[in-house]
Amino acid sequence: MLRSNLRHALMATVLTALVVIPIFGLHLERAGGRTVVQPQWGFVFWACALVFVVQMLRPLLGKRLSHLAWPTLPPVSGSQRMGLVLAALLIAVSWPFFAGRNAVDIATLAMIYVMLGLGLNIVVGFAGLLDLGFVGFYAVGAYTYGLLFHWAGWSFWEALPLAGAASALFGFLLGFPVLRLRGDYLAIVTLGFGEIIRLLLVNLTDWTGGPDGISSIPKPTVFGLELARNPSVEGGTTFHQWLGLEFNSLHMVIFLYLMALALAVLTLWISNRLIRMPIGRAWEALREDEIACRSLGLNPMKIKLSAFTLGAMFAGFGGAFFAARQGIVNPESFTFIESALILAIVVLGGMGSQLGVIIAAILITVLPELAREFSEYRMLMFGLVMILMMVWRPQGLLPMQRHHIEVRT
Amino acid sequence: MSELLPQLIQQLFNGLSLGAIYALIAIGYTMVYGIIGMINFAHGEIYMIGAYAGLVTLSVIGTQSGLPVAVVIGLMLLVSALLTGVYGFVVEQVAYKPVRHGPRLVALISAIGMSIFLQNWVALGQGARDMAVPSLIPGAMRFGTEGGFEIYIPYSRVLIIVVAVALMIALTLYIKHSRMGRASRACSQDMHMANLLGIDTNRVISFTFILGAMLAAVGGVLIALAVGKLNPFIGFLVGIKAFTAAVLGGIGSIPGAMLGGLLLGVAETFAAAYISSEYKDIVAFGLLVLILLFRPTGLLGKPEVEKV
Amino acid sequence: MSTPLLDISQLSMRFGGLLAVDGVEFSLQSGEIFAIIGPNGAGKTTVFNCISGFYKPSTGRIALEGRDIAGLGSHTVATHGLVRTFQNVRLFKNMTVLENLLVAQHRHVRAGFLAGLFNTAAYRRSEQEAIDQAVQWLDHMGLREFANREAGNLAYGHQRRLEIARCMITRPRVLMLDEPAAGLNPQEKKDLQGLIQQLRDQHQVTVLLIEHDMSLVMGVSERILVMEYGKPIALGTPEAIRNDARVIKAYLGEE
Amino acid sequence: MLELRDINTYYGAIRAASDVSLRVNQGEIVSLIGSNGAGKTTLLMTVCGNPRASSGSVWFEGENITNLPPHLIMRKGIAISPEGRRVFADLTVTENLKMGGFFLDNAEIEAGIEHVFGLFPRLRERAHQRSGTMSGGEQQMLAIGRALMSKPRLLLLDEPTLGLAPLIIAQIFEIIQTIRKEGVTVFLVEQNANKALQIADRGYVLENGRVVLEDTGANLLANGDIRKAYLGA
Amino acid sequence: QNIKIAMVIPATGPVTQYGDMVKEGVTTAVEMANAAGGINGKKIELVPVDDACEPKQGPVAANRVVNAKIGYVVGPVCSGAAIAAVPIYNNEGVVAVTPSATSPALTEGKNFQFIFRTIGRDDQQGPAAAKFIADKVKPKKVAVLHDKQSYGQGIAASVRDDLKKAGVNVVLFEGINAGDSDYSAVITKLKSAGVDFVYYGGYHPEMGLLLRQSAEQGLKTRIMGPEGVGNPEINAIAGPAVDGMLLTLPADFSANPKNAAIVKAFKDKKRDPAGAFQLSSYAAAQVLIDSIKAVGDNPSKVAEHLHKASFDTPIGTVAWDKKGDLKSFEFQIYQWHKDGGKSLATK
Ligand SMILES: Nc1ncnc2c1ncn2[C@@H]1O[C@H](COP(=O)(O)OP(=O)(O)OP(=O)(O)O)[C@@H](O)[C@H]1O
Ligand SMILES: Nc1ncnc2c1ncn2[C@@H]1O[C@H](COP(=O)(O)OP(=O)(O)OP(=O)(O)O)[C@@H](O)[C@H]1O
Ligand SMILES: CC(C)C[C@H](N)C(=O)O
Ligand SMILES: [Mg+2]
Ligand SMILES: [Mg+2]
Repeated sequence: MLRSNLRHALMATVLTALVVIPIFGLHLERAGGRTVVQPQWGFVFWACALVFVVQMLRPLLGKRLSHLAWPTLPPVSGSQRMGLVLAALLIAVSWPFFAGRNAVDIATLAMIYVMLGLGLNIVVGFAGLLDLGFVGFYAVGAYTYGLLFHWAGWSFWEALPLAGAASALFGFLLGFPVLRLRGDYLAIVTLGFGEIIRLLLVNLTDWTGGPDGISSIPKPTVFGLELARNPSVEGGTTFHQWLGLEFNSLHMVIFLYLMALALAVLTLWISNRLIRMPIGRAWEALREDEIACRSLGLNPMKIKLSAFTLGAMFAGFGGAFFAARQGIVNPESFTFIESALILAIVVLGGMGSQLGVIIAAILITVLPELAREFSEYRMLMFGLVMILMMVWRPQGLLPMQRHHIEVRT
Repeated sequence: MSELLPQLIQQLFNGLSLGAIYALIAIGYTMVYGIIGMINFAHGEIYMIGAYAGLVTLSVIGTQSGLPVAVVIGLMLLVSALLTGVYGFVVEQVAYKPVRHGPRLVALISAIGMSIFLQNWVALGQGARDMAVPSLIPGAMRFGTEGGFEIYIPYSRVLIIVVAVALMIALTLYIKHSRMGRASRACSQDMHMANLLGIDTNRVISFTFILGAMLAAVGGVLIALAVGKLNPFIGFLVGIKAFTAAVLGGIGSIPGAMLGGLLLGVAETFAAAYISSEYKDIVAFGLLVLILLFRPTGLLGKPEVEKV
Repeated sequence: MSTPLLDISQLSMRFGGLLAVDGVEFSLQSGEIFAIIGPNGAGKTTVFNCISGFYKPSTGRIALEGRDIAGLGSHTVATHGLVRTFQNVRLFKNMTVLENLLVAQHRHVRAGFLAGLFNTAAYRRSEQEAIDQAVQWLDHMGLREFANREAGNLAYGHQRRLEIARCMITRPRVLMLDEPAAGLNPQEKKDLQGLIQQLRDQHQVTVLLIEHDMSLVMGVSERILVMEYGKPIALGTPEAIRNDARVIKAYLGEE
Repeated sequence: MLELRDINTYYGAIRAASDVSLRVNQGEIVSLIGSNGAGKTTLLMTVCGNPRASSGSVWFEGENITNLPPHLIMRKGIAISPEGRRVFADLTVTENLKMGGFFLDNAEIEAGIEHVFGLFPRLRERAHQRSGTMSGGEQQMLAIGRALMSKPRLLLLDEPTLGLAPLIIAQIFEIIQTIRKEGVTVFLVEQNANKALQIADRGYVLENGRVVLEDTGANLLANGDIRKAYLGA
Repeated sequence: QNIKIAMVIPATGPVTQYGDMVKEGVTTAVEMANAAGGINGKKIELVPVDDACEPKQGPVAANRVVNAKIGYVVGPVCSGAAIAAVPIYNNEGVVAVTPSATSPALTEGKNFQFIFRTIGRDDQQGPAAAKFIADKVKPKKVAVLHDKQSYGQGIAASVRDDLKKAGVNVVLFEGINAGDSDYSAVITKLKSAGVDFVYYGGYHPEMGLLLRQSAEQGLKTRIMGPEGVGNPEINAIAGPAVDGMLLTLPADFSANPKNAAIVKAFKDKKRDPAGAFQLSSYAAAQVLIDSIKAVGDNPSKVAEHLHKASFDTPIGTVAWDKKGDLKSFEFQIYQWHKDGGKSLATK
């Protein structure tokens, strides 16, 4: 027992050394025009020592850990549930008035990801279609507003429905040819489409501003009143002037947050209805067995397209809002890694689980922000956490609780 | 007008040398996919680590060591392949093995996490900035008339093609005839059944990851020598391209990966040459979409038969 | 004889070099129970696949009440009232028994998308109708007590029944069963025989059956088609088939 | 030759085998019968090491193989034709057979293939077809043939006659007897008990994961309860 | 209570070298000011903020500055990130002085009150380059490449337009992807087109690769770039192929005897006063400090003061127009050498 343990630990230590040496142990430095190696054996040693100790202790730790149960939600009745939802909403609406600007700002971002996560959840979680190009629709939404503003001076509120519609249309048109493909082929084609959309945005420089995108996009107005220090047009009235308040940029931040919250809640409500409707059942059935569905007369193409289109639409809304919040859209915001992040939210939350997706979205946006101090290690940790979460909790934070219709038996 | 042909040849060569790299990396994707049905998103990072390992080796030896260039390059390839192979092994053990029996998306997310991790791992260890790689093999073969368009075939790129082709032939033979190769074939069909035939599936999987990583390392070293610059983020784009190549050729098929890689390299180069380099990536992905629409399982992929 | 409900003529299906179905011809009268038997690999399932639209036949005509439906696409064929089960049960395993039956009624739901989104009265009524319908079938099949269980957890025999119920709830005209008795024990087989007859009698459905279990086939079917190597080699009543020398040699074996 | 002692096997929280003890002697045909979900497959796979027994032990030729990984168990002279056949769908019939004899040299493989083709002439006709496209019965023959390729001393068969035509079923039972004559011990899992008990030396009856009866094949066949429950009489 | 100034610079990503240059300049200025007693007794504290020179990160960095309640910024360094970020600085009342972002789009037509720069614009740099090419090099066929980003493409377009005006034959104008590593297709294309001069608008990593791969492919033309390629790192990437590269740079003020004290302060800390942006960064920090001294720690007043006053800095006497651009600035043409040095180009 101990022997095999030791052998295992030694093996792990050797591997650690081999892994650490080329990246940390032999540090490359510039010396004049040449590159030289500066050994840092201390680091290698500590890494090896750490791995050795952990590996030796692992059998002990392993036993402990496996006994740690994951907290599960207590069952709640329908009315309790309503109460909880209302309470959560109340808190969500009121806290920004007491919180700091930074926190509200991050929360707004989190809400955008909630919206995106719930949108992708329809496609991946409900309908089981692996979409790696979701960010493409997000981009379409963002650029729809950006371009409409830039070329036609549209306001956010005018552009928002169109952004959703444009993304949905894209989803529909792209979905049409590609949804025949299965599993991973679908994944890679959607990835391809996502990239193509981004590359077009980069290269249609005359239209889209190329890599730099479109900037100075205005924030949403409150019933036509701008939340800005000075009106953008001579003679306009701004929100604070109208209310007779001192200008405070915090107003804008809170307003944006509340809007994001409203959009996220709307998304939640719709997707929550969808999964209970016949279409939701059809998605689920299709995910389980397409052939059986066909034999029952369900048209897989139509059903998949509906999921794809709806998901895209939510991405479009999210995109338009993102453009308004950032004040700038550029292709860099819509790289594949963004798709991966949204997908990670869905999987981490527990595919199909809406509450899980919400929690995961908040975690994934807030955690890296909390780790700002460790800026260098931030992304390293982020990747690591993604792996560990998958290893420890493959079913997601809150695995989907299927919604049943029950009958008396 | 007589210059059109040499220009075409030059571009073809450019495309093939780029494609050879894609192919080397695509093989890693395809093998892993073939066996455990997962898209190893961190494979591009493995390639990047291979390039770094090569540069570290070179820097340890020193550019003025007096050793013959061939020996230096040989050492770089060898050491990098070994170290990167270890990476392949460790990555599988840490991030994929524990989730192998879960839903496939879980493995995919784990792989994406691994990809982010490795990028920043190298960024922390070796710095996020560009590293320059000295050109060890200057010079080029030259064809054509003085004064007209001369075809330049840089030796560094000749090396890419020669090594890549040699490795691919060796690999194909190996998979076909060795016992390990046959075991991988069985595993890629039905892992569980292969296990019931007495095949050690864990070993086959590790072997696959190691081999794929080694090929990627060779690609990394060769391309670093040829183009002269690397940073911790080069793996990502190349990885996506190589993956695209693998799918283009029919994922799971090794000859498909080679074909896909070369095709993608040439298509990209020609797009840059005859349309505009602004559109080369669009052409690459457009090609992918088109081919999949008409051949839903890639060029050499077996059509999916679902027997109802 | 009246015009047949389903008329198959010169049906062939080629896979590369293999002619899996070769000139199969038969017709179904409305309300008939008709069986296809034959050695493994004879092409029985392939005939089913062609009829139900999963394969596009290489040649031949499949006429439903005189209208050619060959190559229409499986979900379209199903909407014309030809519904099938599969050689290996294909239920929606993670959905409940009830939900399996609700999914099957997808086409019959009338309330619109927005009605569903806002949960209007009309929508709730249509949902309730679907549920009532499903419960009726569950009662009918003796599956009521499992209504809220996950389909994948049912005993195999019950899964087979559920699959049949799921077909029936789409109100089919032709019910096609691919080896419904495989994996059932003798008692269950007997029950199945009763069920098939009952469905035909009470619900006027025409049954097309593939089966290797001879007691079931001989007990339930009115006419039998025997296939070998893709070709029809005999067609007739159970009596005639049982005594056909060629069928005995190719399929039944001497007892 | 094979002995199971107090085996318990779980799938998560579900106990699929409870305190099962049974033995298969050298040269016997032993049938394990039981209805759907009784745990027959589970028990057979426990012998192969996947899923692993959570308590109890498995002995093969006097050696405790309970904790060996599956591939090492299968190299000890055991072969299985698993539930669902699991032929390598993209490989041809011949390639499938070659995989069955993975650890043999070429000459032995050639001989093995000839042997299998002798048993199943239908497979010879289909030698170069991709096995995924073959009919159920053909695939079943292939699965048995593949298991025989490794020259096992113990052959595990999981419902080898499921979905087969009457003629083929008869053939398969004949082949099982032929194989036994060639010196292979056979442990046969069947749901359709009639034939299985006819050819068996001994049989076990499994209900809800427990062995409820053990006797010679002939006696079980004559047993009234068994006839009622499993033979439909 | 210290007075905080944020340095918004690329600390990660491909062009961190420019971040280092700016950091050297600003740090020196602040160290000198603190050594001289700070601002009315208060110390000045530098807060580095990373924007990786990515447009996407520009607003993120800006929000961090705002959220940390910092009123003064030196930066952003790159035009792309700056263009994305400045609306926020302006709206939030943060004074931003960039020592290096040269794109005209940053300030043109924007009506900002809080944004300034201590460097010239690309519509001064481009014409300077074009004039040199047309008058001194006199090429027959010119190709203009760029990296599609606001800085690179902006300056490339400006050079192209001026070249055309001067009657030079521009046969190719094309974008390449920053971050790619293989440009052989484009180089073959240049060769095929028979160009004898190339202008590249962008940053040094791509320029380095273009030089190196051009040499390997036997493209024997001179290549010119803007100040964004002027960085010793290019020698490592391009190797000997860099020799003879042309580029526009701000004048080398380190040679000016008036700056002797400052140059010494740089050299004492082993910093390079002759680099492209060190002294403009010094100037950016200095004008902020001087203004705070003059009108107090109030960003709005500082911005007003900057618009009105003029300052004596190592890059000369500076004053701003309404847009926040320098009233005058001069770029010079340099030639780069294998050893990392540079000299004024004459032909
Ligand atoms: N992978 C699994 N995970 C969870 N439960 C399982 C799994 N496989 C089998 N079971 C359960 O274990 C029990 C025994 O199943 P097993 O497959 O061994 O039965 P069997 O006797 O072989 O039945 P059959 O005749 O259908 O093949 C069943 O209740 C089944 O639902
Ligand atoms: N998709 C396919 N591609 C190639 N060949 C196929 C395909 N589907 C079926 N076949 C071949 O067609 C023949 C008939 O197969 P089919 O499944 O129809 O037989 P069956 O009569 O249903 O047999 P069983 O009773 O075993 O189910 C077989 O030889 C099979 O290999
Ligand atoms: C640091 C500099 C190279 C920045 C460049 N002048 C720009 O405007 O982007
Ligand atoms: Mg069949
Ligand atoms: Mg079983």
